[in-house]
Amino acid sequence: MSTKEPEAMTLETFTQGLWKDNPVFVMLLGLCPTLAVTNSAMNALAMGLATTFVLIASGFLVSLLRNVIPKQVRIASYIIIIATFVTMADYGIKAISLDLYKALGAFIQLIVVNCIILGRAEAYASKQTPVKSMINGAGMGFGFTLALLSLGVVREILGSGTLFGIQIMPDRFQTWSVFVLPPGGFFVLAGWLMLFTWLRERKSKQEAL
Amino acid sequence: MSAGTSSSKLVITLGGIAVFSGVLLALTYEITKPMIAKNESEALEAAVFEVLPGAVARENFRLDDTGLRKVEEGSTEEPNLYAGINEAGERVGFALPGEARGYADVVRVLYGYNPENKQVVGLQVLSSNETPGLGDRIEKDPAFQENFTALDASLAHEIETVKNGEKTEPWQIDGISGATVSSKAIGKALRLSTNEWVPKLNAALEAGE
Amino acid sequence: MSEAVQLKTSPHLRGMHSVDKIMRHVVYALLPVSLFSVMQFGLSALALIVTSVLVCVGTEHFFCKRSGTESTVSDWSAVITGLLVALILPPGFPLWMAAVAAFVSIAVGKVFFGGLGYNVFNPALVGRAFAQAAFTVPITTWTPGMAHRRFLEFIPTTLTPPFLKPDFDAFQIWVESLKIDGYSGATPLAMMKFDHIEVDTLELFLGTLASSAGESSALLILLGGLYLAFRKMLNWKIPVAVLGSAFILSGIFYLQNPEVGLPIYPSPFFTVTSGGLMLGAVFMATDMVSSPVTPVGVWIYGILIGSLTVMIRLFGGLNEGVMYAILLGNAATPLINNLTQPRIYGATRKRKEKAA
Amino acid sequence: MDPNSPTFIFLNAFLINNFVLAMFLGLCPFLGVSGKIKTAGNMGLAVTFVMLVSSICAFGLNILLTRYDLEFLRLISYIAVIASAVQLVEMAVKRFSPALFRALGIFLPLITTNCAILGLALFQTAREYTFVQSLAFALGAGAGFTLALLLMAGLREKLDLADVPSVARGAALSLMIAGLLSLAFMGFAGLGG
Amino acid sequence: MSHKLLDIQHFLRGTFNQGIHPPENKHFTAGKPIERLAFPPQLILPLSQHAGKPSVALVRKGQEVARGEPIARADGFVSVPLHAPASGVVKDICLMPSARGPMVESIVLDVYAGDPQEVLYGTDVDVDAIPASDLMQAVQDTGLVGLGGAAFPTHVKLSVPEGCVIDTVLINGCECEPFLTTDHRLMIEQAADLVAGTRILMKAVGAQRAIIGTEDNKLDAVEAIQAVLKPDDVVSVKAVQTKYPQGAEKMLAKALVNREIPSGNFPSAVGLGVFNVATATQIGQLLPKKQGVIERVVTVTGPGIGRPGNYIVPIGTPIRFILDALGFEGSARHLIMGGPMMGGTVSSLDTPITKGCGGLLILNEHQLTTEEQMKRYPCINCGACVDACPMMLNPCEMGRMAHKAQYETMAERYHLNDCFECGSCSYVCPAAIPLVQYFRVAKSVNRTKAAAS
Ligand SMILES: Cc1cc2nc3c(=O)[nH]c(=O)nc-3n(C[C@H](O)[C@H](O)[C@H](O)COP(=O)(O)O)c2cc1C
Ligand SMILES: Cc1cc2nc3c(=O)[nH]c(=O)nc-3n(C[C@H](O)[C@H](O)[C@H](O)COP(=O)(O)O)c2cc1C
Ligand SMILES: Cc1cc2nc3c(=O)[nH]c(=O)nc-3n(C[C@H](O)[C@H](O)[C@H](O)COP(=O)(O)O)c2cc1C
Ligand SMILES: Cc1cc2nc3c(=O)[nH]c(=O)nc-3n(C[C@H](O)[C@H](O)[C@H](O)CO)c2cc1C
Ligand code: SF4
Ligand code: SF4
Ligand code: SF4
Ligand code: SF4
Ligand code: FES
Repeated sequence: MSTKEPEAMTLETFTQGLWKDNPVFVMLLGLCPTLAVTNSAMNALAMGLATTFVLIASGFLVSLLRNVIPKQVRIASYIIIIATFVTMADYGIKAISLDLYKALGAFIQLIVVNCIILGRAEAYASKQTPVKSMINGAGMGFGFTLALLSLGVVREILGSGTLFGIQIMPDRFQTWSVFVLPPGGFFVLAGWLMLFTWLRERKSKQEAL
Repeated sequence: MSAGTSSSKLVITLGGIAVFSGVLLALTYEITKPMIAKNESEALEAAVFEVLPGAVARENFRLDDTGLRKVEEGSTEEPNLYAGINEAGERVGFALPGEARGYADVVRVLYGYNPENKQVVGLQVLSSNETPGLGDRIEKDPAFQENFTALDASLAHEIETVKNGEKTEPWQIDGISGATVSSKAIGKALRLSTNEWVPKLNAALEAGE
Repeated sequence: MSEAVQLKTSPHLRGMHSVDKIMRHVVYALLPVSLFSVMQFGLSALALIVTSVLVCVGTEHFFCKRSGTESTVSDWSAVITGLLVALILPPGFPLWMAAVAAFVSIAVGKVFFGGLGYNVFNPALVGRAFAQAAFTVPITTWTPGMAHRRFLEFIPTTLTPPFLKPDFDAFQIWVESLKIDGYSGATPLAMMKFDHIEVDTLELFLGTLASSAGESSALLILLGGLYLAFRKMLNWKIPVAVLGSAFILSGIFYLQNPEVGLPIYPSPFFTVTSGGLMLGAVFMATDMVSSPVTPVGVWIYGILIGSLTVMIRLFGGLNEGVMYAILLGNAATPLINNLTQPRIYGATRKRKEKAA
Repeated sequence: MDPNSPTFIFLNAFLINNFVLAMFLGLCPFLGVSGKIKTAGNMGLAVTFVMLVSSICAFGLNILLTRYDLEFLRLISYIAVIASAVQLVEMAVKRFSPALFRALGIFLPLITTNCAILGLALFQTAREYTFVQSLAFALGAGAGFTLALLLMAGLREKLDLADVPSVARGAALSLMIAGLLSLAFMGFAGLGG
Repeated sequence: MSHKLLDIQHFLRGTFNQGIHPPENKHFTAGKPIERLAFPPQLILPLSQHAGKPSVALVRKGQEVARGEPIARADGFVSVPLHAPASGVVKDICLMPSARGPMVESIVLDVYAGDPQEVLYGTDVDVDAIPASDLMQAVQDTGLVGLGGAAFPTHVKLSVPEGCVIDTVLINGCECEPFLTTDHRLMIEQAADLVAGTRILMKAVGAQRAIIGTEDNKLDAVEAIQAVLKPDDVVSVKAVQTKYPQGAEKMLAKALVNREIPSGNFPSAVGLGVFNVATATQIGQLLPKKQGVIERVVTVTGPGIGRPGNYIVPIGTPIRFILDALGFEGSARHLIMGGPMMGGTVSSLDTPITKGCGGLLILNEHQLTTEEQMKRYPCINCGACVDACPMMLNPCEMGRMAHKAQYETMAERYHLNDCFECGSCSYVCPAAIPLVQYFRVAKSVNRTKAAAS
């Protein structure tokens, strides 16, 4: 998917990142934030949206400047652009809610080194039109958010008995704190990956029949 | 730099992007600065009000070897303690910070100290990373918080944490069973902080500010 | 005379041991410890052991059937895992949580890596470590041993319905109704760590105090270990290294104790007889699948576990560190193996000659 | 132990709140370069090295940024300066110690901008560490990363020879080992408290 | 460090590191004096009974041969001649089944029934008069190969490689394989020939001393040999600890003179020449008469045979003949040629006894079934094999690699090629993993690959 020439805009432009090339589940990129901030669904959502913002904005700008930026300083320019938007997101979240900012910690700023973003800039935005880059970036971003949420929701419900901070399990429910602790992050992601592998295997087995 | 693209073009492009992002960031910074400041001050205020029952306003102070000074809003001096003012305009006490090693990481607290009766009158955990369900009860457990409504800080005896159910003296903290380490950390944070600050504060107050 | 041609290659003799025989004998060696825990904690301990063993064996059987292979439960190793999981849990641990621990130990600790022989961590400890991180409060709630009604009723927490929290109020009332003098709900290790009270080592050795179900009697554990060592079914170097290093290291700290006042550091005898160290050293550090094979590596592994245990106990946030020490030892095992490949016959001389 | 002493900061980043296993920093190289013990060792060295360099850079840079009230440029300047500093050091190493360069060489470009490196710089700034504290932090983080990487590589080499079920193969296996390692590292909690 | 200590400890007890103690089972035949079996009606003489190039037949179909007459000549240096084990007529020269399966070129000899079968061939010579430089040729003419099992032409071992000086000859009388007692009986009954042969070997390689090494379960052999030694003799006899595979030359060198033969080298690299007891005895017997090897002592033993014992049989005797004579009801399935640890099963009962074969072991049905019922498990990492391997290899890790067909890594990182297939690791493995088989496959795959590239 990386070296495509400009192509027609299809639904695929958007959905690619949602499922087929999901950055977390399929491409295994950006694992650090995926595991670090998903001990609650809210953190996962905020992180996902912040990343989506950076993806869209940097995709747009990189695409816009794609014919201006010389090849030699390409990566350096992308990094400056990305870092700019990340810093904006950082300040934005701080301005919206200090609690959220504290929970996400340095991981908002670490979006800058998230390889999904530089990867998109390099592989997609630098070759496609601004609108398509934004749409594709949004797809990737939502795919990332989706992955974060699927971890965050499981971890929060099992680990704290709540969802988005609202208690949803009965009072006497025994919470499984391991899921909000660091090992739980690894376990839940491994669990999801195994589930997908299992589904894929089952499907190919059925097709083979 | 290679031939092909002249190096002046490289520098100009890169410089242009840098300038652009600098401007964008400066703008973001200026816009969010007041919002962030407001958030921070609200958070601080909420904490101060929480640890000093009855307080509705706050005054900033700096206590060092030269004595106790009031720090006005907007001054360049960093305040290191805060006074709470009640509706009647009287000072109900000071909010001081403390920290000690907990189970997982450093536990940071803010506590209210009333110089009149030499008591700790409230405590809030500012940051901790204790185990959910076990150590994090230091933040939420009402029975544990009860310890800090009138904890003797006259320094006739050092503040200490005792086993759950074994509190007999006013300077003792009744620990949480199963979270001995975390409850001891709170005791230690208070002990260290009061030992350091209370004599200085009392001296400054007696000298009359 | 039949002329069936069947070429077999040497060797045509086999030693006496087979995997299932070794495993069966380990089960025998664990039986006295298990019986003692039932005697000490009554019905609850029995239910704990039965639950854990059944879930372990059932899980292994289930996954074998799922993957369409022959069931491997007849090799007895799942029974050992089940017994050990039960023996390192608090006796009043809710049965449903014990079932979770047992399931995790086999499913995550063993089947996930490919089953018998391939697990890199000790399965029983994987189960217990998971339970420790998941159910932090119930797993640190201890019950006094030798309660007089232990064979008539369950400890109230034992029968907690699945997915619910145990009822600690009922538990508290039950404990008080036992009217045991000076019982504080703390294990000897916690008393040592937080209050610097050292209980009598002889009691620990014989096993009459609060603890995990099967950790109490160092004596019975040692006897079981000696039996296995003399049948050559257990590598005696590992327990010797673990206990020896823990003894020496804690002995060094013991000598640093102040002359007056409460001791800061426990005596080496207390160290080796208290908590799970004896059970861990004899039955769990010795799980061959997750321990090194090289002659020197085995000593390094044992010493690593012994010293980590002492460091965690004396300077860590936990009063018991055996489980984590063994898991860390397991994690280091491939590296230890790698660094301690024995010098093969005829090797160095060759190198020396080349250098010369 | 005093939580602000360099020794404790080192211990904390090394074992208690291990950079990879508890803080989730540097997972990409952790999962990507942990297949073989030997490579893992070299990678660990390289990361420790780059961490030291970036810690020093970030410390100096932060003083400048604070003095001129340019905190909003922190991220950009950290990235730029760390990347260039590593490049310079790389050239210096190549010139003065070809052997060291061979060991670290191929890893250096890979790690200049990963989150363990940048995270280190950001955390040390956020926690307002002094210079010595920063160095201890960088050393501890590097040692912790190396230890985790070595353990992981050993386990993965061992599991190469195992009959791992097909659903568990690949990334899930690595993640599960990482999870169990993380579980085991919980034993270090409270160390030195 | 710890290995240094181990070394010292084991040297004092006279043995090597590690190894195993399988049940000896020598009681079947240890007390039985060597007997001669009747001649069979037909002998089958493969042209390749030794390591190296096959011999070249000197006789034609239908030709009459006398007992002891050369019937095939050596084809080059690493090859030996073959002598007629009995008087008779060459029935055919054709492909015949061999013990390991494939058909090999063999001389089939119909033995004259009723012939006195005296050895008329050969001339008495004064061995002491033969110069050392001619001894090698004299030995080659006897057709002698290592009787310790490897069947490597003995004279080749007498040519000391450039740059090596051999100071000591070791005579290997360990016979560490369970069941076998050939060497044991030879040492007791033919001690004089053994010592004479030893002296010839010393002279041939220029050694100043010789040690006859045996295990401490054969002290009667030590006494018998001591009886024929002079006081202050340069030949001595020493009993080392009974342990398998004490008889492997590397282990013996360690146990007797504490020298380690470097990986990939011959004993000559550390100044040693190692020969089997039977080999030395044959030299002592054949050289003074300038005769060739025509018969050997074979231990026929095991729970499946009626009259176990140590028998002199002509080379080429079909196994079926021996078994019928001694009372056997079973199949090739029950039969092992050699000892239980290193010997192999045979493809057919019609294969002959060759020069290198010192034992026939006949198991019974019960033993076979218990053996076969031993269940295979995955390796449980118990380390028993690591503790058993006399070469200090890591069979556990190699077994796991073989399971994944990582043969090259086994050779590169785990010294696969130092494994001499003694079987100690397989013996102790509780998971019944066929480790030695794995290693054989691995070595042959690596060899094929190396040859291809
Ligand atoms: C996974 C785990 C997490 C823990 N977390 C905490 C914690 O956050 N705070 C704490 O004080 N103790 C914690 N502990 C328990 C302590 O290590 C120690 O056992 C306990 O404080 C002893 O207290 P007690 O004597 O009141 O039972 C934890 C234990 C485990 C196993
Ligand atoms: C706890 C324990 C400690 C032992 N310590 C030693 C020892 O220090 N040295 C020793 O040789 N055997 C010791 N043994 C005996 C061994 O189990 C075994 O019998 C012996 O190592 C066999 O040695 P071998 O294989 O060389 O014949 C010990 C056994 C046990 C159970
Ligand atoms: C595992 C193993 C065991 C051996 N055992 C014996 C033995 O017991 N007696 C023996 O003479 N040779 C034994 N050998 C062969 C010796 O290593 C060596 O080749 C032989 O003693 C040389 O004498 P030869 O050439 O006269 O046969 C063994 C070899 C191996 C690999
Ligand atoms: C001496 C010995 C100790 C064992 N210890 C354990 C143990 O601590 N935990 C466990 O799950 N299995 C143990 N087993 C059983 C078996 O080795 C284990 O289930 C394997 O790790 C499964 O692959 C032990 C077996 C033996 C022979
Ligand atoms: S290139 Fe760097 S950031 Fe991207 S996946 Fe590899 S290690 Fe992670
Ligand atoms: S194994 Fe070798 S040394 Fe041992 S008896 Fe057999 S041939 Fe002789
Ligand atoms: S067969 Fe090879 S690996 Fe096995 S014990 Fe003998 S020498 Fe060692
Ligand atoms: S003896 Fe068998 S089971 Fe034990 S380590 Fe060796 S190969 Fe594995
Ligand atoms: S996201 Fe952390 S190293 Fe890649």
